[in-house]
Amino acid sequence: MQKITREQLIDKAVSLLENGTVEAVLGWGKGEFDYDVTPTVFKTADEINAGFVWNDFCGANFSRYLVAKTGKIEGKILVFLKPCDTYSFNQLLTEHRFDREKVYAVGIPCEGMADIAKVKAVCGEGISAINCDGEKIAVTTLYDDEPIMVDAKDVLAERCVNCKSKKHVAYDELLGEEGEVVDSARFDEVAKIEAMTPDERFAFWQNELSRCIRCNACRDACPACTCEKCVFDNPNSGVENKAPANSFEEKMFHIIRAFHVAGRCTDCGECSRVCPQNIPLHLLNRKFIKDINEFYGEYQAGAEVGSRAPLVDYTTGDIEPGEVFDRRDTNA
Amino acid sequence: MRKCSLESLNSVFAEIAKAATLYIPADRTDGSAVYTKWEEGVVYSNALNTVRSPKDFFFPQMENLMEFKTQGKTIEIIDTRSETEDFVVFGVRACDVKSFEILDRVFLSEPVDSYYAARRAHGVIVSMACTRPSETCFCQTFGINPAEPAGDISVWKTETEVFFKSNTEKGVALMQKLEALTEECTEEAVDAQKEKISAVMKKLPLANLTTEGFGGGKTKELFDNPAWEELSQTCLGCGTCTFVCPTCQCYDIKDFNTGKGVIRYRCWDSCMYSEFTRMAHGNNRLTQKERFRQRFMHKLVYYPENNDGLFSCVGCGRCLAKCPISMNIVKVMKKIGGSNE
Amino acid sequence: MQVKEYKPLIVAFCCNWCSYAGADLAGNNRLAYPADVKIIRVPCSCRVNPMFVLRAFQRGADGVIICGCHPGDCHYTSGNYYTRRRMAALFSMLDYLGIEKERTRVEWVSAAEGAKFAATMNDFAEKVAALGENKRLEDLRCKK
Amino acid sequence: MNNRAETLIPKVGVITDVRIDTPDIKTFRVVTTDGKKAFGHKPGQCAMLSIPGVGEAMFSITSSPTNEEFMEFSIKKCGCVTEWLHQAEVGQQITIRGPYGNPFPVDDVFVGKNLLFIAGGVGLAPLRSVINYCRHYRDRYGDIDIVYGSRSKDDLLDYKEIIDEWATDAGVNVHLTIDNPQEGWDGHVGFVPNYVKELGFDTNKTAILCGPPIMIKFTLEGLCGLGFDKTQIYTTLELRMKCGVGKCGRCNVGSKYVCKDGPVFRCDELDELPSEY
Repeated sequence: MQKITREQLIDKAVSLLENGTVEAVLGWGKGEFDYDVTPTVFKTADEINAGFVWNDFCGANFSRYLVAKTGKIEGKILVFLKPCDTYSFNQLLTEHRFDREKVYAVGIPCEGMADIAKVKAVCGEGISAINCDGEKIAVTTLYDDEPIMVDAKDVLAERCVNCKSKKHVAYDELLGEEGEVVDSARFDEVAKIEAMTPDERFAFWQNELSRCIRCNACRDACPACTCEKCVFDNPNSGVENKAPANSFEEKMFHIIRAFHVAGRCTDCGECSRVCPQNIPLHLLNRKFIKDINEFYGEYQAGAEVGSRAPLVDYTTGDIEPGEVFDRRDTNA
Repeated sequence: MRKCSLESLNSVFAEIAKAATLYIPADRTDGSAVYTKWEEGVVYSNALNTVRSPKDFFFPQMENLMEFKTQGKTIEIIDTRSETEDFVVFGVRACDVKSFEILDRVFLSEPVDSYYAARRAHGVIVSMACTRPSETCFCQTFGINPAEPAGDISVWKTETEVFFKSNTEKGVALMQKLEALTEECTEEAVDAQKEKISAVMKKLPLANLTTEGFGGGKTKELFDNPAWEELSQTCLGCGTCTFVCPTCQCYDIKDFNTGKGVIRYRCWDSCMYSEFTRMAHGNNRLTQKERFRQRFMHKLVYYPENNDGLFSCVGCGRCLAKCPISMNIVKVMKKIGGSNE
Repeated sequence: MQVKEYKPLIVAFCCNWCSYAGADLAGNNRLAYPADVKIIRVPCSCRVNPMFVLRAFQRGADGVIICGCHPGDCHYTSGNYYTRRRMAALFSMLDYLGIEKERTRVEWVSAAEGAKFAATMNDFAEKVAALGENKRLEDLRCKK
Repeated sequence: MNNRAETLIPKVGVITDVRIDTPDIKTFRVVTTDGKKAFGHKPGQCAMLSIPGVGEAMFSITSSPTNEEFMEFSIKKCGCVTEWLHQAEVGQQITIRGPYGNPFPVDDVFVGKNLLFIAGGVGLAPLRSVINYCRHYRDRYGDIDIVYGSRSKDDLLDYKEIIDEWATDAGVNVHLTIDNPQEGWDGHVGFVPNYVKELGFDTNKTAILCGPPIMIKFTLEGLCGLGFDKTQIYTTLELRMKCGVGKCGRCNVGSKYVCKDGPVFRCDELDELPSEY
């Protein structure tokens, strides 16, 4: 259950729209059901009152949209940013991907978003209504007479279970209370895989990555993947194969993508959220983050604007690639 | 109509698998279902449907079309077609069965696509009636009855029994092999189930969705609708909807140089991709709005115009469940069609 | 039937200024290293991007080694420092995906180190040979 | 062993002649390995040419169907496939499949009509097939006017053929123009649409247009200004294609597939399509 209410957000959006501070509002739009929320650009107070939603399913990270949307308008656009979204926001600013002057950022607190797949795992298909009430979520289905009560914390999205920060690192205005950077267990899963034998690791990733359908959703939702022309879309690159032709293709795609965002990935978790095949793509990104932290010192992409990403930086005393394994083997 | 007990379904699978490769929906480690080659130990999934549609069996995401050997200035073409293995797909839902008809009209129209045609000829479809449709289901909008699935054999599953009805020659032939495992029965139990399902169908949130306002001849009317801009404004341009869709049939033909020869293969493509219509001299669908519009106009206007009013959507709800931004054909139909609710 | 002895295919990316000259020196001094080491000359070790490494594996390499100038000696001042970071991250990732870590290596070889070049290649080829064929990052289409 | 027909599987063709037309256009003569024409075709139809490993692309057949010996393709260098072709030498094998698309209605609608061909740049390539067909069956058609323009004199395709053969035919009037004045050019200077307006054709003609989209747009306006009806004007479209048989979905515009239902359209038919071509 979110602490800040829909009404608070609407009031803010409408007042900023009406006093002319902003021209448009990037917010969450109402769907067919209570959980299918669509990122929407609102232009008027009426549109906002009718279509704006704020609930436990507003997971979409808007930072990425600013690249395209700020180019299209004259004035400012209002964007609501959850704490984790602000990291992506900063990272894009660091890379000069949009004009800060054209954005009015309102930070909003987030108590963690629910994962509809987890809800359905408990309640089954046929959900007709979802009501968030305190720590409980009431799910009404077509097949049960009484609503099913689910603990909100049991259906939290993976990225929210392992939330890294409730603190906003960028905003023009903050609604609600500011949180703190959280000491999360987000690298535990990575460590677990690292502890496997190479054969087990290979089997694990083979099972996960073989499901890839190359829909590019991970790439297209990623706030770090904002290249004007992706190498995987370029027919001259030789890798624009569109289909997971065999086990090489699907590994190649994900290795290259993860590597390209290594050091820039803020671990917002959009890739895993959008994957239609539930591939835990965040485990690839987190591996890079974990390695970078271990090799070159703690680094959180997006924590501050203008910081230099570790892979485009160096020191003369860096660890040798070969030592990486020696160190790990001695630690193990 | 014939029936067997639910416990003996496994023996039915074993019998079918003796003569042909059998695929059934089975649960994966992450909880979602996928068509899996049956072997002893593979359990029939209780999930409503698979993430990927069964169009894979006839129109795989990727298939080799032919090979070339080149030497100096000469080229040798090697015909590698070999789709001759008999297979049975068990547990196809009514919506997905209908999708084969939509694909047939594309691939089996002149000139016939021999790759697809061969797979169709060698495949037997055993459908499965739905008992617990999801809120995302809207097959009834397109006149599909989930209680009465088509296919070579229709199957109904109750708590204790499984009922079979063969609809085609292929189905009759397959049922003959199952004679010893099944017994003749009346349609009573099935009729009761059908009634139950039709009651559920009326309660579905999308039960009132209609295709009114769409269909052949509506191009002029709908193409310049300002709502396309609004609907597509946050579309990411990924291919999720296309790749989980049972009726999307666009493909790309590409060459892969193995170093020892060239493989020409075909793979799914998506009209949502920026590169889809890009030519050396430009692109006729420059923005996501145009690409987005193309996908839905094709399903709801262009396809019906060429195919006697048959819509190129079966209401399976996969895109509703999987779109990263929850933008989907239902929202488009309600907004553009305008006559709904 | 005669069983063909398995010899691993090694792709060595060598920087133009140091390691390639080192390889040259190894040749001039008649220092033996496996003939299945295919050397690809690159302007600087940092020219090698992850795709090069993956592509080598795709096309049948059993091991990939990147050789550059010693840290501090880069012809372009800092290229090999970047290589060091990138490849540390990439090879760690490949290991994470279950690609045996012995298949990848970065080694600094100067123009004067012909002996080191030969020794490195012998050692690397031996380690890769012990693992056998690369089956985890191969493209089956290229195997036919 | 496969006896099933499959349109996607091409035949092997051989390039038997390469003619350099302009700095960026070459004309290739193609026959099958046994020296015959790969398949029969009608004026305006296309064929898929490919080089294994490079790609496949659709080209209009430039030679007339009345030529029973070989096919010709005039190809401008602008992408992967065309660039590769421009490097090809005589004897090089390529693959070829077709014919695809609908031809110009030369055997019914055009019969007995005065024909006005208007082309710009490499747009003459598809029209050359029609023009030569109509010249072959000269008595079936009325007067023939050909308006052809290009950037410069060097960029005029088939210049020699135009001057030596077309311009000397009875009842065939050739009007050439180039975009900018040039030394050694004493003909008309100016863009094709304007030239068409200047020439002020009678409306008792059927017009056939091909060229860059911008030229088509303004020429169409010009012709309508002269009183032409859109049912009198034909053009041919070009979109990205992969299969050639209306299945891959790439060239879909409205309910039409350009590869199968086109590439030849009457302009009033185009009005029925969404403006996405």
